Amino acid sequence: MAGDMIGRDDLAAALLRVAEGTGAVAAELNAADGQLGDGDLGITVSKGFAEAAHTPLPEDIGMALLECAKAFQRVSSSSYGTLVATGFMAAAKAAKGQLGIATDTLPDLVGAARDAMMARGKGNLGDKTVLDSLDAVAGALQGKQPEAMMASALDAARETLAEFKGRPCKLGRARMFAEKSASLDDPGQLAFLRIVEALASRPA
Amino acid sequence: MAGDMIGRDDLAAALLRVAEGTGAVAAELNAADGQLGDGDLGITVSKGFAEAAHTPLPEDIGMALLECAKAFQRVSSSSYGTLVATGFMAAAKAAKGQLGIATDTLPDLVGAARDAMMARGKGNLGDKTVLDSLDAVAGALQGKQPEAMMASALDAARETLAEFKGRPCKLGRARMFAEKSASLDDPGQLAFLRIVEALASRPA
Amino acid sequence: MKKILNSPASYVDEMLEGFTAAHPEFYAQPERRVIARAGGAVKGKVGIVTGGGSGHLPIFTGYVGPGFLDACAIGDVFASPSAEQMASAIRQADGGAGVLRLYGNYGGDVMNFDMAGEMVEMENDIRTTTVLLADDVVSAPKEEAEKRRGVAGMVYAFKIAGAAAETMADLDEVTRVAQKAADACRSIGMALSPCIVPQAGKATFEIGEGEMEMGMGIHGEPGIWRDKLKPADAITDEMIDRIVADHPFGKGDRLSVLVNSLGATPLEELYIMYRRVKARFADMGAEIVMPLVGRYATSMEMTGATITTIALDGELETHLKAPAACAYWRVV
Amino acid sequence: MKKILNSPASYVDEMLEGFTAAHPEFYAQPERRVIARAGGAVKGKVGIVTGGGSGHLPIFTGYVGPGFLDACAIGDVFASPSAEQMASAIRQADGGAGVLRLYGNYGGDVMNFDMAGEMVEMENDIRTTTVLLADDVVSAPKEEAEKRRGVAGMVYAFKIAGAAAETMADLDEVTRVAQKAADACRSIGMALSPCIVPQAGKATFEIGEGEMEMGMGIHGEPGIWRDKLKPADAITDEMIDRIVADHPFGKGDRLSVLVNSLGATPLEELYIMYRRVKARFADMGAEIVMPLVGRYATSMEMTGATITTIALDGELETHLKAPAACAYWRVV
Ligand SMILES: Nc1ncnc2c1ncn2[C@@H]1O[C@H](COP(=O)(O)OP(=O)(O)O)[C@@H](O)[C@H]1O
Ligand SMILES: Nc1ncnc2c1ncn2[C@@H]1O[C@H](COP(=O)(O)OP(=O)(O)O)[C@@H](O)[C@H]1O
Ligand SMILES: [Mg+2]
Ligand SMILES: [Mg+2]
Ligand SMILES: [Mg+2]
Ligand SMILES: [Mg+2]
Repeated sequence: MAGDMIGRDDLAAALLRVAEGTGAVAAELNAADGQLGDGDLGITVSKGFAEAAHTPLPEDIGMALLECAKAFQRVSSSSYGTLVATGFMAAAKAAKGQLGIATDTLPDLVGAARDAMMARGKGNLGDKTVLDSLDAVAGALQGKQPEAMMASALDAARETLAEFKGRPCKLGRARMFAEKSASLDDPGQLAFLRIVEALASRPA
Repeated sequence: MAGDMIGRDDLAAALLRVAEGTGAVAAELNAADGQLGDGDLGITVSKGFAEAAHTPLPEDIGMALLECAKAFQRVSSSSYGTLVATGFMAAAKAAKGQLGIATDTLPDLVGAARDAMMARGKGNLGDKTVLDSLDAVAGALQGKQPEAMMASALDAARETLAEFKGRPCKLGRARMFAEKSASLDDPGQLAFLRIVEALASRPA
Repeated sequence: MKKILNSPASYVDEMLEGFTAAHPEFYAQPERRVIARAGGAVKGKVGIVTGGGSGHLPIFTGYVGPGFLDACAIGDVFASPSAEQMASAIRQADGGAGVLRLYGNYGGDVMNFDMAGEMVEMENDIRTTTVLLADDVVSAPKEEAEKRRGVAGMVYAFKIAGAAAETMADLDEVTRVAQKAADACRSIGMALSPCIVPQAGKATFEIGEGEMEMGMGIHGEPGIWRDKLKPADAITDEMIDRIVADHPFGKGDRLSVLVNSLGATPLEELYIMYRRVKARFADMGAEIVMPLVGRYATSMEMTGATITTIALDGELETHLKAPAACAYWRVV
Repeated sequence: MKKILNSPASYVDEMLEGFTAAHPEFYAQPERRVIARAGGAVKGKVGIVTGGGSGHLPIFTGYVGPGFLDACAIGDVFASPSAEQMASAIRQADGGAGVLRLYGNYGGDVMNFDMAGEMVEMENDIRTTTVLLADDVVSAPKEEAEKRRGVAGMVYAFKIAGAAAETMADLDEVTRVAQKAADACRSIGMALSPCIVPQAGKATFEIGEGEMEMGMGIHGEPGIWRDKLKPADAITDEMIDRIVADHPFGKGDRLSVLVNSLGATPLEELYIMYRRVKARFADMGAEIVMPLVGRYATSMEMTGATITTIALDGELETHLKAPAACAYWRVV
């Protein structure tokens, strides 16, 4: 992050970090998903970010985010992949025509992604999905200084997991296993935390 | 056996003895058949004789034997049942119109059954089947006094089993298991021995 | 892994290659993982597409054909196709009169098909509509019926919607008939043993020797009870009881019934079940029309069966009986 | 026992009850364990009967229908019907032009069918002939080909003999065509897991996890080797190699191929095999006509597959393609 603007190269560097980080935890995420679903979440996330990281990005940050969306759509057809693609696309629309994202617009971008993903997946906040993580992060970023954002996002992603401990999943495959799902982390929320951790792994 | 004539009532009594005797060894015969085939031989033999034993027999000994053939055909469709029915039918044809079987015609009757069963099943002597037992018994009865016949038949049935120890089955399902079948008794020969033993179990 | 395959990664693509090679009179694969009618889209006819994970043959690809569907996108085993593949299937099905998306209610499929619809509307100006199958009565209570998953009811919906499209009705009309067919279906499943997803390499679930699970889904989604295996009539009775509790049948009603194997359960046992099904509906005074007994929607080698009913009125019955042909079902 | 049934003793009779109830347009059960065409024998047409043990649906009963068989006697699972039942099937099939007995070469069936033939000749004055299927190439060497057991080749023989009879040819002519079809068939099987005969209540054989057996028969008769499971292409190659070693195919030859599941093996995997089958015959320069891929001759829930080839000349191909209909196979 060059000061309070996130440019194409920042995005590319971030994608590389996340691709690396999620690659390292793919097995963990597959296992978490396997408890309640089909066990493909680690593959979905790591393949999606790897594809995005290897895609040449245009300078227009909106178009760059659109390429990320397309990359996810290409390699993944699992729910999480489609949702991430949807989120990238919403951010892309909002940022189109600019060379960088002003950090103070980040809360709105995350919020836009959250809203688009809710519309796409017909999910609600409180269903114990990745939507809750996004919502928490969007809220946590609000009014924060650029240098405090990463830490706030991390806290918010962690707290979301803690907050939903003991509550059943109400959406996706995991919905079928209400009892079992209550005792487990939602794999999508866990994946989101790992993504944020990877983002934070090297100060940008 | 009333002297040297076997009448309808002798046949009925003999059927009862064999039904009882084979009923008692049905499990043994199923197990023997199960080693090489479908494990139904005990059922086949015991059901067949039980049905014959419960069928009212006409006085004409030929027609009585025909009823035995029909009884087997009704309740059993396994190879052994069909063969026994075929044997009974051959004997029936030879004895038709008489009130009893002269014991000195017994070797020929057994031989006639053997020949009909060979024609029906397209088997040869030496294939390690019930045909070999019948052939040995037919030979052993030749020229014997009525009172010596039962013992000779028993010996012949026993010796057949001994003679084929180590030789492979060449017919029926067991043919598929040449190696394994060599180390085992042919279930049909064993069943034949059990039938003769049941016949001999009480002096007629 | 008791499966005949070369490699888990090539399972679906080699399957599709053999599939089109065996039935070139019905199927073509114009793009990877997209199956279309051998003759292509029918000009002026509403197109019908479906899609979903592999591993359910004849569902999904098998029901492409005259009187049935026009194209289909297919994913990895038990996994959604991508939105791109779905968009491509929609383009293949388009004969200029718009395209109906007719498929089962699974989250991933819905998201991808919605996205695909947005794509073709933007890029190709194709009008699309959606009808979702949500026929599994045990997957959600009646009050939340729209959350139910879609199972073998699809077979009826494909047939009936396909017949409606064949009359050259317009998109709204075909969509109406398809929705009516979907709404008339009720299904329930039970499973005895799992199947193996090639890429996972292990069973989708575990179930004890001598046990069964009532209400299990086609991907091994948990059912409503698991206990020791019951007699065929008791199993069939419970399945029918649960269906008719949701959609009663009475004197003079007409319906069709599909008794479907999940794969390994043999025809012999489906007929033992159908015998009871027929007696039960006869007791209610309802008449079964064109019963289907066989493997119409499977989960590879899973052991178990599903029962689907579809309540018929004159319109649905006419479409059900209309001529149609695919490699697995021919109505003449 | 992972089977859906009420009691082992009623398995076959309840199955037949459901079978005729589901397909009354094709099948009737005029006597216990005897299935005949719904419309009865066709006057003046040569009748064709088959028979054998239950547990192989659609074989045997399923292939009764116009263009196929006229009647069928069916025994307990994997057990021969009785001679009386066979005689009754012959009488059902008799339209006054004599009856062909067309069935698989199994000792018990042969003895009973011979006896049945004698019975109807004596009692009903029906002329009968016999053609035996003996298509399993690994069950005996070429020199003793007449000892081979009959497996899925029956499907082709039923279709072709049925078409010949439909032309109103006389008994000798229908018998000639049937024999020619039988002689043109070669089959081989492989198995991965057993099935359970209801009355036995246990698996027909044991086979280790990760193992396969090449050449196994449809009742679990031992094959030629047992080893760890090979890739689909290697399995298919060996099966084809063994078939063509017995009956070579070369440039310009025409044949049909049936890739058949023993029950549990899913269509997906049959298509993976067919893909290879097609490539292999293309390499030989031979052309596959009307390939069949599916469950045409099963052993209930056995896992495994068989491949059958039938070498075609103009006459056989014409009969193969002639219209015919039963609940499992319709040629239009
Ligand atoms: N409709 C939805 N809306 C929001 N989040 C969802 C939805 N469906 C799934 N998720 C999230 O995605 C995660 C599972 O993703 P993934 O493994 O890709 O799903 P699947 O393999 O079932 O398609 C869940 O843990 C949940 O957080
Ligand atoms: N073709 C045949 N000729 C003579 N004996 C035979 C023949 N086939 C079988 N057998 C005899 O019958 C016995 C098996 O009988 P059975 O169990 O009824 O056969 P399956 O169940 O295979 O029809 C064999 O052990 C053999 O002695
Ligand atoms: Mg998943
Ligand atoms: Mg998935
Ligand atoms: Mg036996
Ligand atoms: Mg038997």
